[in-house]
Amino acid sequence: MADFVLEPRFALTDIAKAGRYGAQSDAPVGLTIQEQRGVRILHVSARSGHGEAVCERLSNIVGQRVSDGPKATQAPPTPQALDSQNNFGQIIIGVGRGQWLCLTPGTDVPSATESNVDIGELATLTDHTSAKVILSLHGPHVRDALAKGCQLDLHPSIFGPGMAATTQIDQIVCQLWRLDDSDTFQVMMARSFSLSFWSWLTHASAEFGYQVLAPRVT
Amino acid sequence: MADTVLQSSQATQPNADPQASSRPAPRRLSAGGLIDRSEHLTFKFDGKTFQGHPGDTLASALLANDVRLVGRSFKYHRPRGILTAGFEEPNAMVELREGNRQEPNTRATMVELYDGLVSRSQNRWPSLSFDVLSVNQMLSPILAAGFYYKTFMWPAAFWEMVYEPIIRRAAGLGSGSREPDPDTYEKAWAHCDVLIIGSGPTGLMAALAAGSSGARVILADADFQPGGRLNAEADSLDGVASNQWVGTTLEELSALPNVRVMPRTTVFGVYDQNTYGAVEQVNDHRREPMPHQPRQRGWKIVTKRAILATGAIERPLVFANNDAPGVMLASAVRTYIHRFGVCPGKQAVVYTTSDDGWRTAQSLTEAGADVTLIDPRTSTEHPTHNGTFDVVKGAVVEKASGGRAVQSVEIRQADGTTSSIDCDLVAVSNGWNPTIHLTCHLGAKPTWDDEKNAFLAQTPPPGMVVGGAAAAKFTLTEALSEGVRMGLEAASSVGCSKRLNIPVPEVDGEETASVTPRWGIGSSTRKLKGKAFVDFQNDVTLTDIELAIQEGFSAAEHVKRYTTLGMATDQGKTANVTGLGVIADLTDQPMANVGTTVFRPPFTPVTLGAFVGHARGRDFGPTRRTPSHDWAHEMGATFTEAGLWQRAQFFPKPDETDWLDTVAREVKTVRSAVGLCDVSTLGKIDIQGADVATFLDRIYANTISTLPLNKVRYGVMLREDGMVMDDGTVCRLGPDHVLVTTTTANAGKVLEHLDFCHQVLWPDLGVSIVPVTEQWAQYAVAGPRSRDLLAKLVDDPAAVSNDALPFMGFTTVQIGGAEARVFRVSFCGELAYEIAIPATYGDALIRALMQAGETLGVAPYGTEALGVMRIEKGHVAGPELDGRTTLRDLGLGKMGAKKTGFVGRTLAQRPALLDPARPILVGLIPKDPSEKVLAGAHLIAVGRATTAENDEGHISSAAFSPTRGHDIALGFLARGRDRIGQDIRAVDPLRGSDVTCTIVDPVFVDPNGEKVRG
Amino acid sequence: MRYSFLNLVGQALNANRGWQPAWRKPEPKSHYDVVIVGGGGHGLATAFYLAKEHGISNIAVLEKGYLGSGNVGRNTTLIRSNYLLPGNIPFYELSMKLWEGLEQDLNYNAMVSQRGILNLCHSDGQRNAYARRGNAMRLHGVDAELLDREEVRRMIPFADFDHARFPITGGLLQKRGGTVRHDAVAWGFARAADKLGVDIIENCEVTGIRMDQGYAKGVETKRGFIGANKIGLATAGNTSRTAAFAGLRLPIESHVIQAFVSEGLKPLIDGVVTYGAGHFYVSQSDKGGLVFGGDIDGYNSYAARGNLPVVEDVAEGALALFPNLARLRMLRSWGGVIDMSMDGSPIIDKTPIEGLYLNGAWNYGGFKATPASGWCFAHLIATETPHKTAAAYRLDRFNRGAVIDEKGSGAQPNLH
Amino acid sequence: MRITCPYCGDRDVREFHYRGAEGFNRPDPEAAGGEQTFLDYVYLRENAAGVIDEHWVHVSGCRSWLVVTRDTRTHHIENVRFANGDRQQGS
Ligand SMILES: Cc1cc2nc3c(=O)[nH]c(=O)nc-3n(C[C@H](O)[C@H](O)[C@H](O)COP(=O)(O)OP(=O)(O)OC[C@H]3O[C@@H](n4cnc5c(N)ncnc54)[C@H](O)[C@@H]3O)c2cc1C
Ligand SMILES: NC(=O)c1ccc[n+]([C@@H]2O[C@H](COP(=O)([O-])OP(=O)(O)OC[C@H]3O[C@@H](n4cnc5c(N)ncnc54)[C@H](O)[C@@H]3O)[C@@H](O)[C@H]2O)c1
Ligand SMILES: Cc1cc2nc3c(=O)[nH]c(=O)nc-3n(C[C@H](O)[C@H](O)[C@H](O)COP(=O)(O)O)c2cc1C
Ligand SMILES: [Zn+2]
Repeated sequence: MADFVLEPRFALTDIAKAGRYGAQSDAPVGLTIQEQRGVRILHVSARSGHGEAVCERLSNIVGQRVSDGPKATQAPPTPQALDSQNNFGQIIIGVGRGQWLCLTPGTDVPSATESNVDIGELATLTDHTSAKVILSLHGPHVRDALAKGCQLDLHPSIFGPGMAATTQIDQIVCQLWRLDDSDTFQVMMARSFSLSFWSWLTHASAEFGYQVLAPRVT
Repeated sequence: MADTVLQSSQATQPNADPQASSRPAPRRLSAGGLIDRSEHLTFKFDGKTFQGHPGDTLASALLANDVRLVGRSFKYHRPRGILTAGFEEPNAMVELREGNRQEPNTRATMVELYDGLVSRSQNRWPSLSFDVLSVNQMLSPILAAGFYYKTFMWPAAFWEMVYEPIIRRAAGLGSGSREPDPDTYEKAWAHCDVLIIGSGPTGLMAALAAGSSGARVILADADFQPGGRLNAEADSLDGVASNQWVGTTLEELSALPNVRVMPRTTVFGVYDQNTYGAVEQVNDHRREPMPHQPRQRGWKIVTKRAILATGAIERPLVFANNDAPGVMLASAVRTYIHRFGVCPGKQAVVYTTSDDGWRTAQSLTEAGADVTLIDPRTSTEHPTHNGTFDVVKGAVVEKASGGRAVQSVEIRQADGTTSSIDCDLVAVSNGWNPTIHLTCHLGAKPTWDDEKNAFLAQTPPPGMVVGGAAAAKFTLTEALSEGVRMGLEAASSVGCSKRLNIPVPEVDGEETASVTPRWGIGSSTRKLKGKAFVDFQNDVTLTDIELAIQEGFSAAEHVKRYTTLGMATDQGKTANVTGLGVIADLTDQPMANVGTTVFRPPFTPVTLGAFVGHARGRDFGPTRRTPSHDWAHEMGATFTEAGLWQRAQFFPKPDETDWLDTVAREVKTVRSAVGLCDVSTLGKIDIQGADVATFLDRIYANTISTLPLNKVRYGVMLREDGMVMDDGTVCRLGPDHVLVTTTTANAGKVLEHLDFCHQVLWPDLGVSIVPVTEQWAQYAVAGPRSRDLLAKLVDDPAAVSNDALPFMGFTTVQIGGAEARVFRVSFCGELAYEIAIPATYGDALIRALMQAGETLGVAPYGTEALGVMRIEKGHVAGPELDGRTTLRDLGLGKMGAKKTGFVGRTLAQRPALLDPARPILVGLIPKDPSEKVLAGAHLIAVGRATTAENDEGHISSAAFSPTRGHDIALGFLARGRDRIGQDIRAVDPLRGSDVTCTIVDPVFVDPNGEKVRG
Repeated sequence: MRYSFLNLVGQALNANRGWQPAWRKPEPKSHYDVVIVGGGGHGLATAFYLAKEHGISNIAVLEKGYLGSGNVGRNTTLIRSNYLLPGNIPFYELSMKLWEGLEQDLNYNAMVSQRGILNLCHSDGQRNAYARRGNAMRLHGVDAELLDREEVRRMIPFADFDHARFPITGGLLQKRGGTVRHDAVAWGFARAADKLGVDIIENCEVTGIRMDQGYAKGVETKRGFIGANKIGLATAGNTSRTAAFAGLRLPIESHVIQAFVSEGLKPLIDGVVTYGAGHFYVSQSDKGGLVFGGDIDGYNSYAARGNLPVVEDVAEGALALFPNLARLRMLRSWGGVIDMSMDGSPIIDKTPIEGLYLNGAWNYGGFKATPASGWCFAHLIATETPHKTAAAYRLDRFNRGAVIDEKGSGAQPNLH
Repeated sequence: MRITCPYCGDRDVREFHYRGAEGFNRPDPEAAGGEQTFLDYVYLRENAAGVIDEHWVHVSGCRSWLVVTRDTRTHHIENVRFANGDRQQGS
């Protein structure tokens, strides 16, 4: 039976349908929602006493200083990502002391064990590629919509580019981060909760009018 | 304001005539105010149709139409009118809207008028003007404070049957809807540097100052029209009418991107660490909410600083019949005249102990009314006035007369002579109470200030300052300059000191704010010529307070509780301080000693919807779906909840009408062929690190360090108190790498426990604990043909042979291009496997399994069949792991018996837990196989009486076993293991069942475990 | 003057001039046979039963604030005896029986109202657990009924049966459960105890316990030292603090629990209803307000006020059960400080210190216990032996492993 | 109530779970005479009205166990630190 292939199925398949929803008006959409697929997600946990070394190794990978904190650090975007609103290069997000998630785009067949990050002796690694759903949100009302479930102060002066947080949004634990100074937020939640999250998000966005784009496969 | 005279002198009674629309409202002034006379809004009160304008409240529109009787009081059903123009209103409460939107007890003074508004008066039968229960007034000497504590005691059973139902029916004011609310609600968070509560002169200037300094400001006001008293007075600022000045200032504020003005937003509570609760009435001024918008939004505002600029509430005066419709706060009279263009009376008496009343007299005469002002004060200087009204000094009003509206007042001069003055309006003023409720929410007590004659906030919550009228700075000039000062200070305290020059506007004319408050009537209340109300809404009179004190309930809190003073929906905003003053008078104490009762959130009542937001109905909380949820749905599964997860309960076939048939079929499929069950919901925790084995040896009662590579072991963990916390499997994936599973319900709890043990108890152990539940879809493939099925799918069938993968073995395989983990474990007692695959492929895998299994007779099974099979196999689950059972109780006493050093070991050895009479897990079978055994039944020996003394245990789980063909059960029975083979009764008095059972070993199928190893 | 309808009418005709203070306001004496610390329901009931049942009347009840300022005056007034464990049922049933005759006993209408308490269940597992509990009650001679969905629907037709996230599958009903007017309990016991000679002394905070060679000799108070042969602590919520005066550490944490009342409504809910899939229970007071509550805030606190998460949680439970209540307005919320114990059950026991007796750890459920607690504590103080229905409430049960853990959540008070 | 997690920053109390003034200095229950000490550790509490150290976990955030120094009378928080000091959470 080696000759059949298991097809992936994403949590929001049949749910996140492209289109414009909520309050309809001539005004520009308040919020655009797009799922990001095909992102390889690796959890990196520094072994005892190796936190600094892991930071350094991770810094080398993305070519930017990675710190042990709630930050989103992104490798300079690749040329083909540059033209997109939601450019999505390799990203490292601090999720706890000595804990990071490494997001690598362009991996649509996740693998459980192998990794392209060579820090095994400094850190333990766990694959989360299938565990998460990533949504990218942008538009003039993105903060207003998020404020209906997210308790963080998302004012640009407080939650600026490069900031990341693990927090509860409408009772669902999420990672939220910003990469650049466009009004774009990336939010990532556990796959099993994504439907509930979607229902909350679309409800919260409806008054501003929102649009859903077809999933973006990196 | 000379041009604002009454439009119509004859007070025509409006009627239901739809043509009424063209008729001008009798008490509307021809000009002035913040209403749009060009637009007409039609509304109903008690079935009659009226008209008002945008900018009106229901109260102002009713007054404009000369409707003065608007409700009946709580206890005595007395006629009541409109006392105030704000949130402090005690009387004018209506049932607003209809059907599923019906809203009782809505303050007419806070309802923004909209077209099509429907309202009704409350607490009257059969009608507002004729109310049968007003006979209660005649019984009032009996219905005095606390009367119910003294009677209705005999006979005891009569309380629930007779007395209480009558009392209950009479109580309450309006009725709520019994249908679900069709509107939606929202919750939201906001953050700022400076939260300004109240947008009167103080708040506006504070916002301007803090905003211009660069601070992030939120300015919230309960009113739909920001401006506070500025809208209600005829003051002028910098030469502009104050209500116009508000408009200009709001424009200035809207030019500041860092300032957010939130009208219709009441800050209702202060919580720890500068969290403020607020409710925004997004759509209450519409017949129905706008599409996609909530009715109300509950805000949680987190701020660094707060400025309380909530103004002050005027105090009424106490005299006989002071509750008659037409008695109104003097400041409210001005509000109706200046803000709403309504003159509430033509022939007015102003009864005032403060200078403020004099302003009202002035406004009234300017609006065309005849005015007599009565001021009991003799010693103070009186404000100057233009001589257009009569003044009687040193006199008091003793009584008002009139049924459904005031007609006259009786006054007593200083020399004792009495006289009567005809009137249709009595404006009362007894000074002001700063609105400091919010300063007390964290527990502070206000203190009395003899000079200001007011309670002041002494220790507001951290980060809060109080200013303007809320700090008893009663003049407009003070309010404005305080606002500027506090705004600048707050901004600079958060590091924003872009100090601009914020000029304080010039106020025309001199204000004075002197008051000599008068609490009671200056003599024993028994001389009263009628009821004199302190708390209008709860019908608490002077006499009630006097009686409470006489009976020893003289502390402020006791007076409150004994008389219900201040406990109505207005929370005594116009009553409390007067009541305290009365106590001070009657007990001859200074006000400072009397103190206050406690102010609690919410500041004004808040709908439950605003606290709940989106989390209603099926959105009560988030749910979780497994990767193959849609597949299960397609298969016709019925779902059940387990720890937020939606799990397939069973998969009925079209011809199966009884779910028990479905379960029986699913069980038989597993026991005879092969079944598939989605077990993705089990908690999965990946633990790596050099000290994994040591760590898990301390966590689990059994030994984990000896677990060989690629092997799985059942494990049980205890709480520190020796009770079983959870069970699951541990799989050794590598020398320093294990995968732990937990029960679905306890996944979060176990993770927290592991983190606690690691981070708090043994931080030196090198382990990394990562939950991976979400990463893996996992399916039980169970039944004698499970291996055949697996072999059909995996790239290398040899990998799943009995030799390569024995019972409790683990391996990884390739299936359809993906890597999967295979655990040879069995919950149901058959040959079985669990396959885990990255969640993205879960759906494809289960479909492939179904397809490949077709020829093997495969069928999916749900949690019910799983539950039956685990009972058949004697595996414990939730009902057995109820937090009160030890390993010994579960029959697992051998586990960890020789081991030391794990959590829970020591306390599990306490004597009562080792008592041999403590119930222990057994199996039970009905003697008569046709009988049903019920979970929840208690176990009592045959021949013993069915009483608690003979209670020896209970049945925790029971099911019909399709395999055995009769009911089976697990239960806990005292000395149960010694009684195998004996009989016991499963007694269930609740459901009238008493079944004799045989006590058996708690494994009903394959007791030697041959199948799992096959 | 006795309270009766006749006297009420008589007084009404006399402008109510004849009513006397409900209790005296005596100055403290220098010594009493028994001093009870804490003028809440339990302290007052103890004094009353000591005087009435045991003939000891040289008693003082010392209260730091105004009488009833503690939890007796701020609880949600539920009474019930629908417990699961044998350590609890007989005690709470004794309490229920005492409630049933209380008003005649006290000559005070405390509005003991047995309109029923209905605990809803939402799954088969929960129903089985309720069946176990209901059967335990029945075996102890306590009334209990297991209702199915339709029977529940008849009682609360406007509950969400059709669109709920956790549909109602049935309920456990105790018809004798209900509510009692909280303040009236404090005032009624106070008045009755006062009549039997008990000195009730308000505004008299106890600040220390004077010890002499292992004996408790009396209490230091803000109004001076008061000697006593026996001292009973009944300081719910503050038990750890008063016990610390004698150097004791207890298996107790102080927590805050909030309660809520809505605006007054015409009758909507008759008995008490408890939601089973969240934290919410409700009854309607005779004044028309819906009185409701839920979980404790969950962290140690002596602040007698709570925070928004629990407010929201409770409101969510309310609307999940009764979707028509979204427009209902909450009028007031407040908090009380309660002793949460390590197994969620109370303590009535002697202490290691001679002459010092302990009554506490009532968690969020001691109001219903008030008469039985007073009865059993009085019995213990007077006879030196635990009353048979309170025999399980000993301090040493933790060491013995004989905990009474109705919730099964172990030694973590905030989970009970 | 809000707690400033040293990793995540200022957060509402909803994101945290409470454990209490417990879990500090767990004695060895199996040491000689350790049982009583251990019983006291599990069951007895100081329960002070005042400033106490207590354990919370940032369960909806970074999952750090924290020691929060808080006044039980006012809910004022004086200090928050990681329960495991300057160690990292990992292996
Ligand atoms: C919000 C809330 C809801 C509740 N709901 C229910 C319910 O529905 N059903 C139920 O059965 N139970 C309920 N309870 C619990 C119940 O109220 C208490 O368990 C019970 O009232 C405690 O006993 P008590 O009446 O003696 O306590 P209290 O009334 O608190 O009496 C203790 C007294 O001791 C005083 N005191 C403390 N320290 C000192 C000192 N040093 N010196 C002098 N005096 C001191 C206090 O001021 C207080 O008055 C609830 C509690 C709260 C807070
Ligand atoms: N002369 C006197 O005796 C006297 C007495 C009192 C007030 N005043 C006048 O009143 C004004 C005082 O100015 P001010 O700005 O201090 O008060 P204000 O009364 O003008 O404004 C207070 C505002 O706060 C709002 N508010 C109150 N509680 C709120 C809450 N919880 N949430 C949201 N909004 C809330 C009110 O709706 C109101 O708009 C001055 O004009 C002063 O002259 C005079
Ligand atoms: C059963 C019950 C019903 C209550 N009903 C009301 C009410 O109708 N109105 C009100 O203002 N307070 C009501 N309260 C709350 C009290 O006003 C008060 O908040 C509570 O007893 C706690 O006291 P404190 O707020 O003074 O600390 C009620 C309290 C209880 C226990
Ligand atoms: Zn954190």
